[in-house]
Amino acid sequence: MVDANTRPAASAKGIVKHFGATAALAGVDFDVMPGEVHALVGENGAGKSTLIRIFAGVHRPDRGTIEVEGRPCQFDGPQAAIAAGIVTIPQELRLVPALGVAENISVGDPPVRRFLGVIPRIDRARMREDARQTLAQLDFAPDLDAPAGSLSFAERQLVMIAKALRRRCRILILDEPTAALEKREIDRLFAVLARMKEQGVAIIYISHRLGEVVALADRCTILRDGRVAAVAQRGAFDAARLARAMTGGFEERASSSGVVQPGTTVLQEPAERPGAICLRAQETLGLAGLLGSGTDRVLARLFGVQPEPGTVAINGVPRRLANPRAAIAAGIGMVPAERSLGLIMNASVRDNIVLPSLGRFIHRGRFDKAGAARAVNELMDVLDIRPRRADTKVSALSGGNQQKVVLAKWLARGVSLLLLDEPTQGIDVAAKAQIHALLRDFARQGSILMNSSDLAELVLMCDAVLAFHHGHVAARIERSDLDESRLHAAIGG
Amino acid sequence: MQRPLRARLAGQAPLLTLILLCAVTALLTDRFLSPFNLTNILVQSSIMAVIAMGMTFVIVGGGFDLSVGSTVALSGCIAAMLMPVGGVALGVLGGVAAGALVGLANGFIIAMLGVNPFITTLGTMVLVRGVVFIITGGAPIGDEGLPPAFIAFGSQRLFGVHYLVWVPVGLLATVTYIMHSTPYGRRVYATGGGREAAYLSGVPVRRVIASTYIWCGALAGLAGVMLAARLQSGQPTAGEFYELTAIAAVVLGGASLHGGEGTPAKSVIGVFIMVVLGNALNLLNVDSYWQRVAVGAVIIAAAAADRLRSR
Amino acid sequence: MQRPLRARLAGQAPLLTLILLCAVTALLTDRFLSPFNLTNILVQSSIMAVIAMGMTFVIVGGGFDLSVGSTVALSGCIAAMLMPVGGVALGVLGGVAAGALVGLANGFIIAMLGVNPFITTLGTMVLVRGVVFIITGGAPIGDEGLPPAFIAFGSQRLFGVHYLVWVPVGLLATVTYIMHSTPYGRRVYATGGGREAAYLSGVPVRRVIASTYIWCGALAGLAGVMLAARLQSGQPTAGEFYELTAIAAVVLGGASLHGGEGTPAKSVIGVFIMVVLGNALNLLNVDSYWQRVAVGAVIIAAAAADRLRSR
Amino acid sequence: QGKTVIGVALAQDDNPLYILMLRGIRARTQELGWEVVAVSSNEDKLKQINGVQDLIARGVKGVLISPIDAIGVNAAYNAAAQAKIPIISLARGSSSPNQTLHVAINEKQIGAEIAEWTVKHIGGDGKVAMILGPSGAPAFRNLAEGYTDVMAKHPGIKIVFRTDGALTRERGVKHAEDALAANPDLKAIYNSNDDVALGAMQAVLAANRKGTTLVTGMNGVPPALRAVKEGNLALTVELNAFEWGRLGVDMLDRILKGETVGKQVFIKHRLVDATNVDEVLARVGKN
Ligand SMILES: Nc1ncnc2c1ncn2[C@@H]1O[C@H](COP(=O)(O)OP(=O)(O)OP(=O)(O)O)[C@@H](O)[C@H]1O
Ligand SMILES: Nc1ncnc2c1ncn2[C@@H]1O[C@H](COP(=O)(O)OP(=O)(O)OP(=O)(O)O)[C@@H](O)[C@H]1O
Ligand SMILES: [Mg+2]
Ligand SMILES: [Mg+2]
Repeated sequence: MVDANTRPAASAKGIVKHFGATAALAGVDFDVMPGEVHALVGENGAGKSTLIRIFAGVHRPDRGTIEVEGRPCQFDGPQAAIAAGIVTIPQELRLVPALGVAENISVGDPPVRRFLGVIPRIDRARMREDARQTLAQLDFAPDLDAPAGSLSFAERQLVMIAKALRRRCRILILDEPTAALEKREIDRLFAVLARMKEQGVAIIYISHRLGEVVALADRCTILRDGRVAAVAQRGAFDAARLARAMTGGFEERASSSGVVQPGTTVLQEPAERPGAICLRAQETLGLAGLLGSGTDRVLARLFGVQPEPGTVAINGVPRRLANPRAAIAAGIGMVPAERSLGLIMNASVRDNIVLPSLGRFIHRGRFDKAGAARAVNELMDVLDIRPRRADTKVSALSGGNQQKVVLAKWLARGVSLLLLDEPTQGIDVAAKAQIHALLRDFARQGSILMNSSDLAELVLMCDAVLAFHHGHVAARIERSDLDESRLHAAIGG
Repeated sequence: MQRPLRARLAGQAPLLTLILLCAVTALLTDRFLSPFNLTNILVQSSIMAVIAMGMTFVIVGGGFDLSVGSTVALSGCIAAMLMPVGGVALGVLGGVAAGALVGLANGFIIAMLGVNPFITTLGTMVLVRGVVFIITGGAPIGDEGLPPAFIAFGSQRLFGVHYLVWVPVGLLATVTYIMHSTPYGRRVYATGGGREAAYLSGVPVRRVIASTYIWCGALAGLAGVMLAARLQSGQPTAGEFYELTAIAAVVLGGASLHGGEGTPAKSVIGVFIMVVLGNALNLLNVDSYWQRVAVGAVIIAAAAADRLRSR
Repeated sequence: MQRPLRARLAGQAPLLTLILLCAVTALLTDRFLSPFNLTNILVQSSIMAVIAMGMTFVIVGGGFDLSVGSTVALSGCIAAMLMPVGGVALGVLGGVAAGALVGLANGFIIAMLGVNPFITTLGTMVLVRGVVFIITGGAPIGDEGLPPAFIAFGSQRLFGVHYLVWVPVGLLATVTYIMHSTPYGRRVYATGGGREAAYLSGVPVRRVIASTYIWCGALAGLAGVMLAARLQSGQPTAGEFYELTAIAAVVLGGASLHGGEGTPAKSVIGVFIMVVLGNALNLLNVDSYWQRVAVGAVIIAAAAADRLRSR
Repeated sequence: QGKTVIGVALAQDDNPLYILMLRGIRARTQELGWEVVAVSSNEDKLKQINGVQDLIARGVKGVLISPIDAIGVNAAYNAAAQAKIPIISLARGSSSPNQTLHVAINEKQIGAEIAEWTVKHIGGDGKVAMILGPSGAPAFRNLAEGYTDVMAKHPGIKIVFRTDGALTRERGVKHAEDALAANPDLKAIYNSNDDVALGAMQAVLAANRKGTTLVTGMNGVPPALRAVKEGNLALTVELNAFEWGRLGVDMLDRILKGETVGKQVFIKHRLVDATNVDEVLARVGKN
């Protein structure tokens, strides 16, 4: 437990950080003790990442000071922060795609031997051994030479965690490390964190999964609009209270729960195919499975990204989903797990929203700018995309708003079937609830196939869930039988 | 609210550079603003402006085209070879078609086979130059004289402005419309801005990429025909280094070589920067060796100034 | 386990291309494998190989350098100017230092000011060429005779192999070691392959990027000194189009222009492809116009073959 | 003010021939008290036209031009005519009716003379290589044509190697090496200018074929003359570009004074080999 007399491992005093006119942080005090897990929560854009980027040496504060073990520090880059014992897992997955897994884990400080005491040489054997050992803590054993770019999103997240764990540090910062992870991996991570905590490492933990925060944190700081809204000790907060404190009062209503009428069959894969998917009108079907169970491949094949020979019946019409274009033409839309695949980051909200339906805004042979603008504005209102300016670059939007833009793309297109991959990862509770509501609205007319590592989300949203195990459908659990523990057992976690 | 304003101002760095360049030159020599010299600058810019507009398509789409210089020579020679037998119209058509064909080949190899644009267009640059030498035997075409109407097109004026200048003026309006206001144009931006994301939004990215090279080839072809009119002959050695000048102009205009950014109008501003700079150095009688130093320095300075916008 | 094997085979596309090229030429003319001609090819490749190794640093680091051709001329002329007064050692040192200085300027502007590498090095390419002409007056340096030791270095042999060839041989071993086995070298790969990721991992990316240009400049400087030895004079017009050849060689060797991929050895294979191709066409007395067609076609074909590896 | 300003637009600014020519022009204008504005084009026709227009915009009284092409830069001549100023072609000529005067060199004749000299010195038969100038440049085409026309008349002589390219020493070395690799019994290498020839000469020396493979050049620049003196280069052709530049200015002076001159004046050339190199060297040393 935290001894009140010990010095903070790291602290920030009166931090102010502006980006142009935006005040990301407006005077934040924050500290973390050795052997403490200090959670940092807040809505998207509250300033969490900005604060930890200041600890990590990425940003310099406009005002205020950082202290590490009582000594004031001025970091002029990530290097300096790392040297001071601060290691960060940044929110964006940053690996070098062309380099191997082992090498990625030791980028920055590879193990070195010296010839004759001078000529440095990378010690590859040790590099691989280090990587193997750290990954083993997370029970993950990938091909150490495989390029990082060939790993899935969740696997890359594990590599990022391993990369941070390998460095011996006094302060470990994790910015949404579990966004795409399954419960099994999360449990392993927590076990590792518990061990580090015992060794006296100070841990700053950012997450939008408030359940995790309650389970893990010794202390929790809630940021709102760049200010500390509240600080609470373990036991003084639960998920609902945190959510209220972050947003200033709101509660997610449970699913409409009314028994859904099984509509007509919208999508039917050939029945002889093992694991064939069948989706009906107004149905929300979930896909659940552990890392590598093949749920993401289902979406990839139905959207034509990894096309398969043979046809799929869409509303009774056989179609070959040979590429995304064919899938879109068949009325399918896809929300990928990685937002950079769903959005053109340097383009405006407007351009992104109209992209899949450019052909629809033709008026008398020319592109109907006014019509498109009207449609975009309408959608921005319906989805409450902020700021409400269609010419903002999406790169300047918060994650939740970015996710809404991806949804808006497909609503503008009028698709009847949405494929969702981790639709709310990294999105704050309020935005998540908004997106859930939007999806429920959509499901009144259309159908949804949804892959999520967040089992609670599946339970909340789905009419039925397919549990995947080693690429096969192990079970289909209907709404009436759906709860987290049963789902968890079904996927073999 | 402050950001967009500052961004808008900073986005005009190329224009400001051009204005600064003109102002300084005008102060140093009164000849600069003479009507003769202004016409001069317009005519000198016209051909490169056409090439740069084509290059804008390619660069916005995320590509790169080194073959435009050779294409200029090819289409000029083909136009000059066709005119005596088929008249001006056939010559112009043939020249533009030849350029489009080179673009088609580039586009096919790059978009469909997935070969790197740099190496592909370096290959076609060398190859097409060889073809030009083969079909012309290395000698200029049109020594016996091209049709007078064509020669006139290269030297006469309409409403006081050279025909050669009207071409990019008309094109600029058209090309801006296409890039800005048609679904096709938006697809080009989307493809260059994020190829994967565009693909997942149903954009036929390969076809879009291929099309940008066809545009670039066809416009280089048109530029080649214009150059033939200006040179009153098809010149097999024409167009050397045009590729670098054109790319430099587009980038000076603020386009990103990563794709997704740039406009035809700004590329034309980039062309003006290059042309005015050369003109100013000549008017000021700067030694040709020192001219190189000045051109290099100004290119870098202009690009550095443009960096301010992203700071 | 199937992937690495296929990948390894496909990764050798450049080498296979080279072998194929040699085999075909050897079948067509028995002169190709004559000792005289093989020496010939080695000597002809030596200078470009040195440049390509420098370019490998820059391209692996995610950059681009168009200024190497001008740098070659600059350092050759400076070496030739210094030798009569300070001896061979000072000349060589001066030449390499001049190259490194150009690289430093490039690196500073690109890494520290954040200007686009294409436009920056296009600028220095033009600027440095101007400087060369200014310091030489446009005339070759050293026609009155360079030190005999230097001339010998450009034409004599050691253990039956030209001195000029020993330079890239020694360099290749060193540079491969540096890029492959030192922390610095891995930082270059990391920076080119994912700049943000490298930055957040504590790699000083700006300094790394700047350093790649210094390597490139210094090695281009060394190549310039070698060329001066070979031409027995400093030639202000030397090195034109070297930049495109060097980049083409590196890319033919399988490096990606997006950075993070490529090795010095493969770049040298790329150089051999270019040199052997030119040599073969000359030996076969292919018409020089058709040579261009063949060079263009082979470059594209080799690059297309290399694409297999990523299929 | 009041100073006569004339414009110069040569084909290149990095070639010894044109550098020398510009020096001659500057020397003579200095004597006359004129000012020179020089623009460069480096074999780019459009750039040359643009350069001449810049000169006219600058208000020059006359233009000395070395047109890159006989028709390609006619627009420059037209522009001069419209501005009512004389335009004199140096070395290369133009087909434009607006060309005031052509200070000409007879390239075909020179090519033929080089060929005849070569035939005589290799004994009437054997293999010959040709390293040509930039493709398409008429001056080098004419030279080569004069050369090949003569060679065609000698059945014993075979041209076994032809390649074109930029006029640089490195190209000379490389192509001569390849030519010697393909034909170890080469008797002569024709080069379209002295820079290329000096490169080819090095390859010949390295292959130990000094005296057995004759290397010929063209232009008569000082290093080539010295190489002839040392016996490494067999032949060059002295054009005396310096005098050429002076002559151009003189003719312009006469035209500006209203004198009538013809449409063409030829300048002299002279083959330089071991027999007469001393005499030429002695004279050139004075410039
Ligand atoms: N690079 C940047 N440039 C400009 N503004 C920025 C930048 N990074 C952050 N901001 C601003 O700072 C504010 C806080 O952003 P920050 O990334 O810290 O939020 P966050 O709490 O981490 O949100 P999320 O939960 O979405 O990760 C944002 O509202 C934004 O306006
Ligand atoms: N270039 C920018 N200019 C202005 N604001 C920015 C910029 N980049 C980011 N922001 C702001 O930063 C906040 C969070 O940005 P960040 O990039 O951390 O979010 P994200 O990672 O996309 O979202 P999430 O954390 O929910 O996944 C947003 O409110 C956004 O408006
Ligand atoms: Mg964040
Ligand atoms: Mg964020």
